[in-house]
Amino acid sequence: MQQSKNPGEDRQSEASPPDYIMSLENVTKRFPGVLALDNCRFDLYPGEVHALMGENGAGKSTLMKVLAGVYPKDSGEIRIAGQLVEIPTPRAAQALGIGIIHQELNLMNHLTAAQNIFIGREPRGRFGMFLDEDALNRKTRDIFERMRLDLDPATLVSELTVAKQQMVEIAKALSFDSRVLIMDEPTAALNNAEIEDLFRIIRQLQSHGVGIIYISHKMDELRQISNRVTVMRDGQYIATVPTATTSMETVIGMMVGRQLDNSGAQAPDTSGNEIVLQVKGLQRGAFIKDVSFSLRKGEILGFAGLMGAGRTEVARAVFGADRIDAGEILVHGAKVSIRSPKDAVAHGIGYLSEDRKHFGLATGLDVKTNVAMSSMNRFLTQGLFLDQAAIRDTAQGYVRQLSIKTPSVDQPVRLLSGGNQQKIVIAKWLLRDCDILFFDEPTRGIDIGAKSEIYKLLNTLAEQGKAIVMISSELPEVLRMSHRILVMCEGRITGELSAAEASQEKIMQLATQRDDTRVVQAA
Amino acid sequence: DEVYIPLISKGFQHQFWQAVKAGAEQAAKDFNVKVSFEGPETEAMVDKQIDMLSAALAKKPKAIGFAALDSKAALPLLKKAQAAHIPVVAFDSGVDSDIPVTTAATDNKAAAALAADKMAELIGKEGEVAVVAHDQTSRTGIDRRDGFVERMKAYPKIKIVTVQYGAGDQLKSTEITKSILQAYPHLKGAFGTNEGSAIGVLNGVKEMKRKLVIIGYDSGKQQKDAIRDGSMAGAITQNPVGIGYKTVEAAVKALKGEKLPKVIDTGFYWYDKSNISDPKIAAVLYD
Amino acid sequence: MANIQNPASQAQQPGQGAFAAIKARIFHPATRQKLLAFASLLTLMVFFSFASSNFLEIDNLVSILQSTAVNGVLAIACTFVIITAGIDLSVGTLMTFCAVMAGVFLTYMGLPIYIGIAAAIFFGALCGWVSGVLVAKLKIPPFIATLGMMMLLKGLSLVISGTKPIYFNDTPGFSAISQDSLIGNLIPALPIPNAVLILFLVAIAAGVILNKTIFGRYTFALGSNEEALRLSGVNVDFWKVAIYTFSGAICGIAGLLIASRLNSAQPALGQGYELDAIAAVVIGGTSLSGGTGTILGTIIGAFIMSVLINGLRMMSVAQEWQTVVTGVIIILAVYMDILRRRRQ
Amino acid sequence: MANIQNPASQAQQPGQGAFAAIKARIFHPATRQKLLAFASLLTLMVFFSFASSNFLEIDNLVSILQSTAVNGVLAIACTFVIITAGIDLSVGTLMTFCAVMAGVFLTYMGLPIYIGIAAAIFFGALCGWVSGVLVAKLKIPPFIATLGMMMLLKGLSLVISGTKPIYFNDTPGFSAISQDSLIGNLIPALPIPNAVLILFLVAIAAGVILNKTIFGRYTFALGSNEEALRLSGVNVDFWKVAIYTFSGAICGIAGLLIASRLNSAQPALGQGYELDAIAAVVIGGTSLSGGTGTILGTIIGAFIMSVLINGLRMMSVAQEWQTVVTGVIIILAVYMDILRRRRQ
Ligand SMILES: Nc1ncnc2c1ncn2[C@@H]1O[C@H](COP(=O)(O)OP(=O)(O)OP(=O)(O)O)[C@@H](O)[C@H]1O
Ligand SMILES: Nc1ncnc2c1ncn2[C@@H]1O[C@H](COP(=O)(O)OP(=O)(O)OP(=O)(O)O)[C@@H](O)[C@H]1O
Ligand SMILES: [Mg+2]
Ligand SMILES: [Mg+2]
Repeated sequence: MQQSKNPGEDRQSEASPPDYIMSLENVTKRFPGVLALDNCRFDLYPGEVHALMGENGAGKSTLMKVLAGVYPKDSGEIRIAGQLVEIPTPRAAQALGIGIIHQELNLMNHLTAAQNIFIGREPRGRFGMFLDEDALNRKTRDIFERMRLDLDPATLVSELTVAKQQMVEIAKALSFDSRVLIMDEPTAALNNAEIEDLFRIIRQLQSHGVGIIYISHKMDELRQISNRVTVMRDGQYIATVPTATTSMETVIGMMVGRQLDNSGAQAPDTSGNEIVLQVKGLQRGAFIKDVSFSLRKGEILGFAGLMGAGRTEVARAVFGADRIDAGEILVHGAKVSIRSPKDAVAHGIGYLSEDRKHFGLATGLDVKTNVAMSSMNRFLTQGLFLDQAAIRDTAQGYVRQLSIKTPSVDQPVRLLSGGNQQKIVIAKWLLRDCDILFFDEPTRGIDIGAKSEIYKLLNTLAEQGKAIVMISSELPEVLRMSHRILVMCEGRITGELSAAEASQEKIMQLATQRDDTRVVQAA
Repeated sequence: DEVYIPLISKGFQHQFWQAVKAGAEQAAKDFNVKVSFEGPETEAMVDKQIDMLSAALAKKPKAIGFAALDSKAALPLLKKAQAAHIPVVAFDSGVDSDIPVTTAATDNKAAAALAADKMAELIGKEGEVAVVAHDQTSRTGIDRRDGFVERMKAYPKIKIVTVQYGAGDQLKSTEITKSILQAYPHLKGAFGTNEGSAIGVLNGVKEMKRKLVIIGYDSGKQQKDAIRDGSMAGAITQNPVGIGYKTVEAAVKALKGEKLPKVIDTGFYWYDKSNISDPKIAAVLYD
Repeated sequence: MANIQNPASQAQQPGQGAFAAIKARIFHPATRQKLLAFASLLTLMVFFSFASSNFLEIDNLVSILQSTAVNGVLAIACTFVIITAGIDLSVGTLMTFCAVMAGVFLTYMGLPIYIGIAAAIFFGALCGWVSGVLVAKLKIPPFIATLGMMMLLKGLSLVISGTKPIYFNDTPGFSAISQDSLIGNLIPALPIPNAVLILFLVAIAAGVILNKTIFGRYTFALGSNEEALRLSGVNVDFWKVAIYTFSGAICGIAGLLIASRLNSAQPALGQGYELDAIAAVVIGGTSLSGGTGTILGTIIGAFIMSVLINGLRMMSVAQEWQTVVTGVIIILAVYMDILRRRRQ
Repeated sequence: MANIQNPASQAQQPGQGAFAAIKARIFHPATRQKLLAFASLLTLMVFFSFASSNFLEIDNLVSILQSTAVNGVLAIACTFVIITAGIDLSVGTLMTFCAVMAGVFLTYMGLPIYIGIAAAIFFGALCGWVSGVLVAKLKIPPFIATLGMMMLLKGLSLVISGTKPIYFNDTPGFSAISQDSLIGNLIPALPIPNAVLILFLVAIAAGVILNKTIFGRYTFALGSNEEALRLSGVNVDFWKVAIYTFSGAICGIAGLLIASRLNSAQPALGQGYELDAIAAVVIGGTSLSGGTGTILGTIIGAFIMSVLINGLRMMSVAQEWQTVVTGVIIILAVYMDILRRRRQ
């Protein structure tokens, strides 16, 4: 059945040749109302990087979770080195030499980085009873050194940025010395330098014969790192192709089943437009240092910078989510006082957080409530009751408009795939209809099809006269979308580039333009 | 300087204890001493009472009044008081020890037995009777229940169908009474072993619109009203004000070195419609 | 979390026909859950009606209803707070405090009855507001804020009343609030006391507020992800305070019910009632971790508690065994609710 | 969540010198917090020593110590469970149950004293195990599982003891467990009762277990992110059950302490004690949302509670006002702890 569907596939043999380090056949997994995996297959050679592609909700994470012992499969076969195995628990997966970096962070915030990495495998000291904290930190430091990660193993995870937390997750997966390493969107929160480090590690593992399954929505990464690509769609296996001989357009075509419009829009000239937002001398501890910028109607202003540059901090501060020490904010030329997100929203400012799970969604509630979350007032009848039908219709409208994959608008958001969750946050702010929108990593974890939809959306919004700040760590995206680019480094704005003059090199140069005092240290 | 006598009681929220407190304060005024009055929240909290006693001893009082929840448990501290030559006056119920110089108490068992006799009389010495008691484990709860139940054995045609406990909580006692009435449609009488229980019985009977002989214990405005209007047949009252007064008085006497009787019986009384306004009874009732 | 690892054994078959579709509608998870929530209650009732011949008599059923009123209203108050992922330990003593305040206005000051009613509800709301401010503004965990309030209010009730009950004998009609029967006057066969009527009115109002208004929607959102709600531009603190205030006002109603039933404000009463109320809420399927819950469930939970206690009393089970059985049944009822959910 | 919105006003200045580094070490957040946690306790003690001349006398201090022992040990038991983001409402009645079981073995069966001690601890662990299974395996929320256990054990204690206290008069030496003073025998000026010695021994053992062993590590990890721990391949259920079992065993020790102090097992006692224990834990800086906590904090919290009560008694404050003040102080103490954290 699979073969007839996928004539392009080059490996058709039914039985797993012994050289597979791992192979899956006919794996099916059903959730209530969703057939997440439909007779799916996958295989992996030792020492290869095998990319797994597919739209949001295609079932990639589910397949990996089956492999990692998180979900039991309904049916199907899993072979490790030719041996038929069952993987009922994460422990069993570890014992089989399968390591995984989950798509969502799974860290214990109150523990240190080292404690997180070795949880369940703590080195013991005397009598085998007491923990050996020194050995723990030493072993962790070794791993960090291997990763060229500059991090104190004894730092509490709650004090790390999302990016650093992701690095800790990676370190944890590495610490297992697995035969098979699954990476589910490991780079979603990382910047280029970190991604380079990760790729170096991956190549190193490859040379030791580790098989790596790599999930990402970033096409350019696949080119760089993968040997083969397997595409999934709607829980089904579509095809496996060698990366080197396949064009990315083909892969995308298999993923979405259609051709995508990839032309970058010509940046319009917005320099004459009204200034809708002006930020002057924003100051917040060590995180934001004297940040000033202005934003015009119809403009997409890109914010580029390395991890921890302070872009999120700026957005949160303008949005009133954090207190500021000093600074003025002017909306439509009038000075406003923003002490809470409520004030910001009242002045027509919206903010899409980079961390949807914690800051964007009430994941236990359904799709429609989340969409309506910041616009409840609009659905009031008689000033008191909510017009449920209107909420439902509105939510359904956005589900259609943004192609959100969900059985219904009554589905709890936590059951949706990561990318679809992101779309719901976007829907929430679209509905709120703000004049000024901060998009913080809007395409994080979003598939290529949805990404281009979001780009289109951003352009449309700009054309409609909205002013948009787009924070992104993906340089191509910043370059493609922005009409103007601000680059930040260590809490300051280090430069401004117009769309015409901007290039990856220029941005990187500004993004690493540290304070003089620090340059000495860094050198 | 001023003579200070702390009283450690078994409780403080109930009307009964407030009346004891009032008596003690009256005596304090009359004998020109200073008293304090304290008791745990429930009669189960034996250790909390011991903490109170311990803190009271630390205040170096001249004498102490003590209504033991469990006298054996308090023994070490009582010995300490004895060693420090602090006279201890037991009140409300006895202390199983010869340390207290005297005991000012009601004989709860005899009082409840009187209630049983009255009940038997009022229901014609036959039929079903229920007890709504306030506590299953405290001395007063046990004595009143047992006093009533044991005396009833003298009336072979009377059957105590159930004894239930409502913690002296009016609402709980009301609910309990209602289920008893429901389960025993032929019930002729009910005994509530303290104020809260008695009011609960009264409410329950009223809500079920039944007629039966209700006997209460202690006083309080609601019980007095009910006795006056006939919905309650009568009640046993102790003399809480007297207990408080006599306790302080005895302590003062002990300090002066006066000889005291081993037991000061503060007495109990049956009151009903006929004698409720009698000055002698009115004096021991409280609102 | 638990239901993510939902064993797939109960998964639907592919290729549902029209018949399956109809079946699916009847057995729609939401409908089924509501139906099944009655199951524990019915099981108990059937059991007791066999165990005790008088159990099903109208008088007894009425008295079960009556005995549910106070706990039911308190449980409704708790439901809102618990859905926000908070907890309210002060409901019992707050109820008493409100009763005492009604006594102050009616008996001490001799004001007309409606002022007493207003006072009880007002002071309930006021104390709820204080709890709300402690939780929302000072960020004190609800458990501690309301534990403190519980003790504070308990003490205040005793102080204000002089540790004496306050009687309402001088306020004719006060006892009618809870004890008379408007329904019984119309339909003599159904002598349902007003307290029960009030319970159901409060439940309906609470249900509408919880499900149809912005207040209710924010109650759920708060419990599900407070930070996300805040970043959606909602004044989270305001709504949190509002929810505690509202819950306090409902406790004021409970205070009126109990005061009217006992025709007095009993200042020492109230502690321990919070656990019954919380148990009712959780038995009714509201999660203590917030974000879910129904008023109907809470009412069913409150009835399960009172049917249980009433039935055991009717069977004349010894009190210590009643306690044992109640403990076991609370656990069982919640466990059944969990199984039911997991199956969905 | 809270510390993400950390107001930046207290942010460090860039370019710290050597002096600043030393200062930073002394005022290291962790050190400072521990020092500051004593502050509330000391403030209270200073206040009371002015307000009551007898407060600082050795007798009274010993009696404060003695009165902290039981609540302190219960609070230690609670600390473990609370760090896992659970709660244990059954500690008070479990303590009583263990005391009763000791009575059964010693007084009813006349077995030697060490068997009674073992029995109390064993039954504590057993009941803790049951709670643990309810929570970990049946997924019953800890609040409900332990509420049910609280009632169950309360009833069982009454049933087993026949609702009468069980005295230990026939077991010479039993009262010495709590009341004698090993320290006092060595140093007559310090007549510290054994109960206090046991409290400190339990505290030290608990502190070591919490901070130095894998058991403690998983306790924190469970409270911090249970799902992450599960995905790390740790047998979460096993450890959760182990933690409740361990906590139950500590309640068994509390049962021995109280039984020995009262020279009897009082079957009706225990309910309400859980709130004191939880209050002590939270005043001591352990968060009810799990993941953080210290035994030292818990001990300080327990002392704050007993100093407060003792001081108010020494001042002869009316009892209803004592309740009011305790409520207010609990809230204040936790609020100060929150402020302290926020400042870091
Ligand atoms: N626990 C669950 N319960 C119900 N449905 C689920 C659950 N987990 C995933 N799904 C559904 O299964 C489908 C596959 O989800 P999965 O997370 O595997 O997608 P994905 O390919 O990883 O997408 P993304 O690129 O967005 O991460 C989606 O439709 C999702 O809504
Ligand atoms: N709650 C916090 N506590 C301490 N430091 C913080 C906190 N939040 C942010 N920071 C620090 O503030 C700086 C700016 O972080 P921010 O998240 O704004 O960076 P960013 O440019 O958005 O990068 P990213 O790509 O990681 O989102 C970082 O150095 C980070 O470590
Ligand atoms: Mg995924
Ligand atoms: Mg960011």
